[in-house]
Amino acid sequence: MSGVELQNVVKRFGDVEVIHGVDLKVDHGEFCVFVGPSGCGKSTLLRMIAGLEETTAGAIRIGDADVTHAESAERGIAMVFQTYALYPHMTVAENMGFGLKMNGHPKAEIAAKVREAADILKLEPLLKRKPAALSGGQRQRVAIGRAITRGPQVFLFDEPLSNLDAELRVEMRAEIARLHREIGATMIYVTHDQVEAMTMADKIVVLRAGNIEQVGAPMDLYDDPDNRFVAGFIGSPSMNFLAGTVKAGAIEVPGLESALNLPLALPPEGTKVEIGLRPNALKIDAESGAFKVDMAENLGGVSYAHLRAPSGERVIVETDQRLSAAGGGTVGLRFDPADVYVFRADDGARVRA
Amino acid sequence: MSGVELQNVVKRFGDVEVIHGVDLKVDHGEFCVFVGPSGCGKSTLLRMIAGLEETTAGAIRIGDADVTHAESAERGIAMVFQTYALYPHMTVAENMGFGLKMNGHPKAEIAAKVREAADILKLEPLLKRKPAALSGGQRQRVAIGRAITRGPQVFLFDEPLSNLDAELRVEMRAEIARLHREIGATMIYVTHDQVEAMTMADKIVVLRAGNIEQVGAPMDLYDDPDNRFVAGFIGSPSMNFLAGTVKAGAIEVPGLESALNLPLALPPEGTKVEIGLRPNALKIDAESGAFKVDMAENLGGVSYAHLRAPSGERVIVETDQRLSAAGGGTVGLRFDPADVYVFRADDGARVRA
Amino acid sequence: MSVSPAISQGSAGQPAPRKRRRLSRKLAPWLFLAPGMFMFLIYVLIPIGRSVWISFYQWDGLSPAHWIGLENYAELLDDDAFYTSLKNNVIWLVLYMLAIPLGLFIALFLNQTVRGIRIYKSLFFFPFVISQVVVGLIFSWFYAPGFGLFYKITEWFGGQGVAVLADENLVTYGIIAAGLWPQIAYCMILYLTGLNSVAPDQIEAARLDGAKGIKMLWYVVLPQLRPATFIALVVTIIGALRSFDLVSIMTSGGPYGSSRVLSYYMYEQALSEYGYRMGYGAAIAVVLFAIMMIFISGFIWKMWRDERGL
Amino acid sequence: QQRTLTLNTDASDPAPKAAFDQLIKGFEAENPDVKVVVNIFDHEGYKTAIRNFLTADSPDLANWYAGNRMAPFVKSGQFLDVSDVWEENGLKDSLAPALSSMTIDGKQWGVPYTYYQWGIYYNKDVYKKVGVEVPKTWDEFISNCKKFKAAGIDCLTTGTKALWPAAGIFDYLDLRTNGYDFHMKLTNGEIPWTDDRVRKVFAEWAKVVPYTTPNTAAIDWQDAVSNIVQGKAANYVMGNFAVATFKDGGMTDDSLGFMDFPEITPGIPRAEEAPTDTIHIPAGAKNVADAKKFLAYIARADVQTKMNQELGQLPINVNSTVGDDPYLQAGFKILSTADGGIAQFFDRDAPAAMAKAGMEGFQEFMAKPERLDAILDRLEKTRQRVYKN
Amino acid sequence: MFPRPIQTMSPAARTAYKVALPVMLVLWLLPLLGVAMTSLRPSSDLAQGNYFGMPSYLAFSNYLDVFRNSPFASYMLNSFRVTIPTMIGAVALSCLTGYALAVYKFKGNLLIFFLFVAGNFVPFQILMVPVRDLTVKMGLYDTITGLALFHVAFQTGFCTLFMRNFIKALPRELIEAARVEGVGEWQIFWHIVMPLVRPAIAALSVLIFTFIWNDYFWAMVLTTGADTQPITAGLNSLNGQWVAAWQLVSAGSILAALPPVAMFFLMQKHFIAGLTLGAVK
Ligand SMILES: Nc1ncnc2c1ncn2[C@@H]1O[C@H](COP(=O)(O)OP(=O)(O)OP(=O)(O)O)[C@@H](O)[C@H]1O
Ligand SMILES: Nc1ncnc2c1ncn2[C@@H]1O[C@H](COP(=O)(O)OP(=O)(O)OP(=O)(O)O)[C@@H](O)[C@H]1O
Ligand SMILES: [Mg+2]
Ligand SMILES: [Mg+2]
Repeated sequence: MSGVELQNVVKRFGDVEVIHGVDLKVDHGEFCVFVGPSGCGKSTLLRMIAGLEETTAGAIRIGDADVTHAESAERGIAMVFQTYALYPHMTVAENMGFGLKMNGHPKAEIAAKVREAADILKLEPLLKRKPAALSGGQRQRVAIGRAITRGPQVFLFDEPLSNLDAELRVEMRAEIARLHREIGATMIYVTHDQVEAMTMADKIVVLRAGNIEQVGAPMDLYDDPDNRFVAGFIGSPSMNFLAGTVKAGAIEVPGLESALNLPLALPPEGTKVEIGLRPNALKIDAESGAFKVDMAENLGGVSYAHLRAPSGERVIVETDQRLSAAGGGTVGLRFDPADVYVFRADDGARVRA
Repeated sequence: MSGVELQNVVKRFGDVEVIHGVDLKVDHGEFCVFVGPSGCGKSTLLRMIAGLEETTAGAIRIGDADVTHAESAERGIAMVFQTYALYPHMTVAENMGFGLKMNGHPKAEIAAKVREAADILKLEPLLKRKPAALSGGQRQRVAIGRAITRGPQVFLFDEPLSNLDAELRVEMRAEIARLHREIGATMIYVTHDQVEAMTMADKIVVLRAGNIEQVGAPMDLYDDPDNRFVAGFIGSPSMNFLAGTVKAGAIEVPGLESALNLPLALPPEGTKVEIGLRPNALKIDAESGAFKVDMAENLGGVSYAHLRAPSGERVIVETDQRLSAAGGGTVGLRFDPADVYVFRADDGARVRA
Repeated sequence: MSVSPAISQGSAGQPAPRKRRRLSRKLAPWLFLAPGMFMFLIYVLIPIGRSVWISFYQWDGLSPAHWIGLENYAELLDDDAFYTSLKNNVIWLVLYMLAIPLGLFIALFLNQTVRGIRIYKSLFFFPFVISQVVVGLIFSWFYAPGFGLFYKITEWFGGQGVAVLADENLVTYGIIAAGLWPQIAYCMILYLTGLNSVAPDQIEAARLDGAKGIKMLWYVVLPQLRPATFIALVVTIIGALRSFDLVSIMTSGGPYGSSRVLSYYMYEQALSEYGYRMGYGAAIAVVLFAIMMIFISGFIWKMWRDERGL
Repeated sequence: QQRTLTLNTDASDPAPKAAFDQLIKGFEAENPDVKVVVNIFDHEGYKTAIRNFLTADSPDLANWYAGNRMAPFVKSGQFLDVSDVWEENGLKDSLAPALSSMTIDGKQWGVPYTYYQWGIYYNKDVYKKVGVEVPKTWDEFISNCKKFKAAGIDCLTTGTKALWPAAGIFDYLDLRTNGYDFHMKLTNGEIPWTDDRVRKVFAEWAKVVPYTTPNTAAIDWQDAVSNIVQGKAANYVMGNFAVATFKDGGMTDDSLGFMDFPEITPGIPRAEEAPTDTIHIPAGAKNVADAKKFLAYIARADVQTKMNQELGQLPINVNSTVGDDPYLQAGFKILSTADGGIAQFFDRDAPAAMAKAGMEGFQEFMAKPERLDAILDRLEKTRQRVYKN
Repeated sequence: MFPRPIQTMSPAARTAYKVALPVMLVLWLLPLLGVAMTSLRPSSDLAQGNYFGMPSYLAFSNYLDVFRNSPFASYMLNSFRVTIPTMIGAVALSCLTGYALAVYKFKGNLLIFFLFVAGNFVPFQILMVPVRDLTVKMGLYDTITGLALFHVAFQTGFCTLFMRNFIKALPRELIEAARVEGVGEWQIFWHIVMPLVRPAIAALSVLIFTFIWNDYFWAMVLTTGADTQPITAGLNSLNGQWVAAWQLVSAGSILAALPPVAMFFLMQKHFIAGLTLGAVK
């Protein structure tokens, strides 16, 4: 009913094309997260949906309407900015009611809607304050409140939590998730943060240089990435990659004792590949091996061993044992072959069964 | 030989006392990290050691000398700032040699020292550049280089890595650790970052509102915190706390099936206490229990269940199973009684055996 | 890699042979301040006090001064010319404020990114750089009875040309118009830079909220331009109260004293050809100073608040 | 041995400068042991500068103006009494026309060396075109005005932006209406401005206001000159110095006429207006002896003759001769036959504050004659304040 | 960006804007254009009442005449002789005071700062009589030095406000880092702060240049003759001499306006930075 659909959407700034024809369907009520490295076009895409950037080509539909060239105010959307973008000279209540006031709603109605939104976000005690007198978390909450008041079909968030400190971020994350559950509107959310993406999304869209790399549920992306980029991008600490070569139907990786014999549709003999192993899929074999221990970090509950492969590649192993911090010596690695991902070295495509 | 000793050090800004008589001994060659919540006085304490803030009362000794009222320049220290504080109009080499030059050292000597420091930090290729032409990590490295050139007895760092992005932070962390190992000078390091504190420190000093809460090696603080504050501050995610009461030589906690019978010197009957349990010490007992599941976060390798105790307290459980994100239903908790920490509810002091 | 003992052991504890005695951090600020403070004291602060002092004397600059207490002020109260000047100062103060909205208007007009806009902005700013003497001459020419452009235009419209500078009812407005010209340019540049730093995210948020045009200006942009407006207000008030140059150049206070302002009247009384009533002039200056003090105090108060806020 | 004599002067314009050069050369030739050092000041700036150098760094001689203009300096003791110079050289006779304006408290305070006449300069061609005669009386003048008006010509023009040109008109109207003594008393503050005789003066003035160029308050006197030059106006009450400006504008002796201000009240001894320039010895002079010698020198008939030829003005010394310039000749004639007396000028006869207020009043009257009562009340108030002490 | 970029509007609006720009500009600068035109008009045109029509020819000689028959060159030279030393002096002094007020914490810091600020807003008139007196007593009346000294002192107030705020905006750590390194206070000022405030110095110099160049009041109060008066006061007295010679007045006005205008165009960036930073005259 009020999903968002992008059809071959293109954005050019002058001569530079930064979005290269994106197709995407976000269903009504879905929580969709855009992730990707800096500069990949997340914000641009979001701002095109918001109508803050002209769409160069393609079409954008919200609900049943083609809004490609509609004014922002007429798209039935609300946006929450990274910088909050609160009007510093208005009180919280005025901030939240501003959109309605501009659209000529009667005072009583505005007051009622503001009260309602304040109620949802527990902002009542702050309604009379100016933004300057609020903490970062409170400001972000007001920014969300402002979005709610307008009762949009679609909420857009551009890295809304990245200006908050770690603790607050966790709290606000939960708040937004709750909000989504309560009002059930479609939400599109841009973030840099692994954890936000993994925990909040119904659907993650991984962008890279203006193209979509993969779309899917968080655990699908984690468990079954389409390519090396997605595999490396999702999961923290990142997946470890080791270069190898297809030889005699198996994969030979320098440093590993034996060639890997995996039930996959391997590319032809001699093809360069990379194998991927998540840090928590690895175990240290203290007896012997080719991996130099650079150092170890004990964080209390978990420890990370920083190893270096004979080829110079770094490998991180997660363990719940305490390690000696200084490092030194060499070790081997153990893992379940089922945890190994294989990618072609040339285009990074996943080698599947 | 060149340790740092604070004796009942007090700092007042006007009428406001922000450091309330701190005693601390940092041994020669030790790596000491100050942590604590924002505004607790970490920077102030460091700046007092540096001589950038007057010491209101008490004494500061560096090596054998009382430097309480000495000029910064005469304390044999070097300081690395969060903002790098490089002189933007000088080249890297000039930045590094400036202090020596101003103190009238001969040119040849300066050049030699700069080269030496550049060598340690691999800065040779950058010596001719201006700071504006450097990346964040390089700038921080130059700032450290500038400190090294003067060959101080004590290095002071004030959140040196907090302006770097996550990846660089990891790299520079390793760099500073290596530096410490190589030149073996005393280092005092202020940070917000759990991981930095845990991985770099020989000794962590936990500050709170101008007082020292606890001093010790990282794992000692993690395993054996003196009070509720330190327990909650060290470790991520934070320790869970549940309110309880001493009853009949055991601790009764609402929501736990049975009272906890721990081999501790429990306070008198009826005393309010809090028990602490780290998220990774908890297991979910799906059969039955009093804890409502608010939601769950799956990060791929690890998952967190957010529970709510009958008393309304939040509890986080770390697990490597995938959970259903939506939450709902109630569960019980299982844990090894040896993993339970007990604190007095009134002053937060640890109840030990 | 190992590090030479030279570095690890260090010598910073006893840094290089000190050649000069280090300037102490306590004394340093006073040494840095000394020359500037001295000049400022001699030429600004002490003279202010002396002026107040002189205002209690009758003094022609030649004969010995002669104490008359508050008589100068008493005379002021009964001096038509003083009231004319005061009234004109108020008119200046009020009408000069027009520079602010007009400056804003031009700034909004010019705040675009089309080709050559930088040149346009500079040219619009031109009048501010020009000396008030030149501005005064230009406008005298503009108003000149008989052939002035303005005179011609009014003649063309109304049959009878208007000699602005000869008409006691128009002359002050005529001078203010001349003064507004550079002042508008000044306010314009302040607003142009102000507009540059208007937070784009707030504009975008407001756009999403459906604010457009005048509403956007009133509710979102103007509040953000408050610092620029404040500065514009300060410089405009000061400009209005200091309005000496134009009066002196364009009319010398005439016709028959109807375009005098306090600052000019003071000069006239104290130093002009028919003046040399130093005490009386000083008394006028003190009144002007008192009026200005209201605004200065306001400004300082705001600065003080900002400094505390830091 | 060589003595020096310092002279501060405002002779910055070319003609006065040349005059002073020649004067000093002459003096040095006669007194080879004296070296005259001249400091030349800007004409306008001099009015301010004199106050400074008199108190701070006094020269031996300084030039200034006669009448009330020198009163502040005399009263504050800045000028030396030079009555002895007058006595010894018989100047009371030879400089008789300026005696009264050089005398304060019965003593003489300096020596005059030049003056120039005021009067009415007119455009002969315009008179010819309209077909009127040069008037002898004020009534004739006014009736001429009507004819000028009919021809679209301003009868009287002036430019009062600098205020003083209006005072010239007032002075003459008063001198012709009430006579010299009355005028002097008025400028001395002895007669209230609300006096009926003063009102009479303004009544005469009111007659010519409708025929006067409008907006004079915004016009410089030089701009008004071009009205005469271009034939837009007929008459101009001015000082002789304006002749150069008229001629710059293209007028010649054939087109530029000069007449004495017409008679108003018959039978009153005729008085004229002739501002006088003077030289004084400051109280702080170091070489008073030579300074007095210099005064005696400049008072001499031959010296004044030569000097005024350079200046293009009239010598004071009755034994001097005047150049053959027709306007100077005319001026010399009317001044030497002025039996009523010679006034300096309103702003030299009246004290500064009164002069300023008066001239503003005149300017206002020309624009708004109906405000006469208010103007006179104001002037009276000023008079009471200014002459109080 | 507000108002909405014209590029996003209809082609008609865009064209209208492109036309409106030059029209507005001409209207805005009409008095100036008139004067510029007059300055090139031969005097014969003016004599014949041709004030606004096409000049019969472009009389560049007016500009020569300005120099030829008046001490115009001397006035211009005086302006430079006052302006440049004042610029240097005021900026130098305010670097020192601004540094002291920005960097050191000491009792009375704010008070002194506010004194400078307040002094800067004071109406000149209240200083006039005593300053004139003082200058006379020092024997500097009617000298370039006397005028320049006063300007230096008075502008120090404004410059201090400006410099102090600029230096205050420098990262404190730079100074602290130097202190830790054992760099002396003067050395910090000279080697660290001065190089970093160069943009401010440039901006300030341009501002002071225009302020002083355009000063009229003090030139009137403290100088009298063509030997010492700057162009503003000179122009006024020439205006007295040149009445009815509007072509000369115009040419003189244009010439007098030229140096600050040239300064403005050359140093535009600094100028605007200066105005917004210092913001006050
Ligand atoms: N107004 C603009 N003009 C020109 N190029 C732009 C503009 N805005 C963005 N770009 C370019 O478009 C690309 C995508 O930018 P965008 O801001 O969408 O990235 P992002 O994914 O949001 O990055 P980040 O995570 O850093 O916010 C970048 O290369 C950027 O340089
Ligand atoms: N110059 C000062 N004047 C007054 N109070 C100050 C000053 N500097 C610091 N404080 C106060 O002293 C306390 C300690 O500040 P400090 O900067 O040492 O905290 P911190 O632990 O470094 O915090 P953060 O982690 O945010 O850097 C704070 O309450 C702060 O407000
Ligand atoms: Mg972005
Ligand atoms: Mg800190």
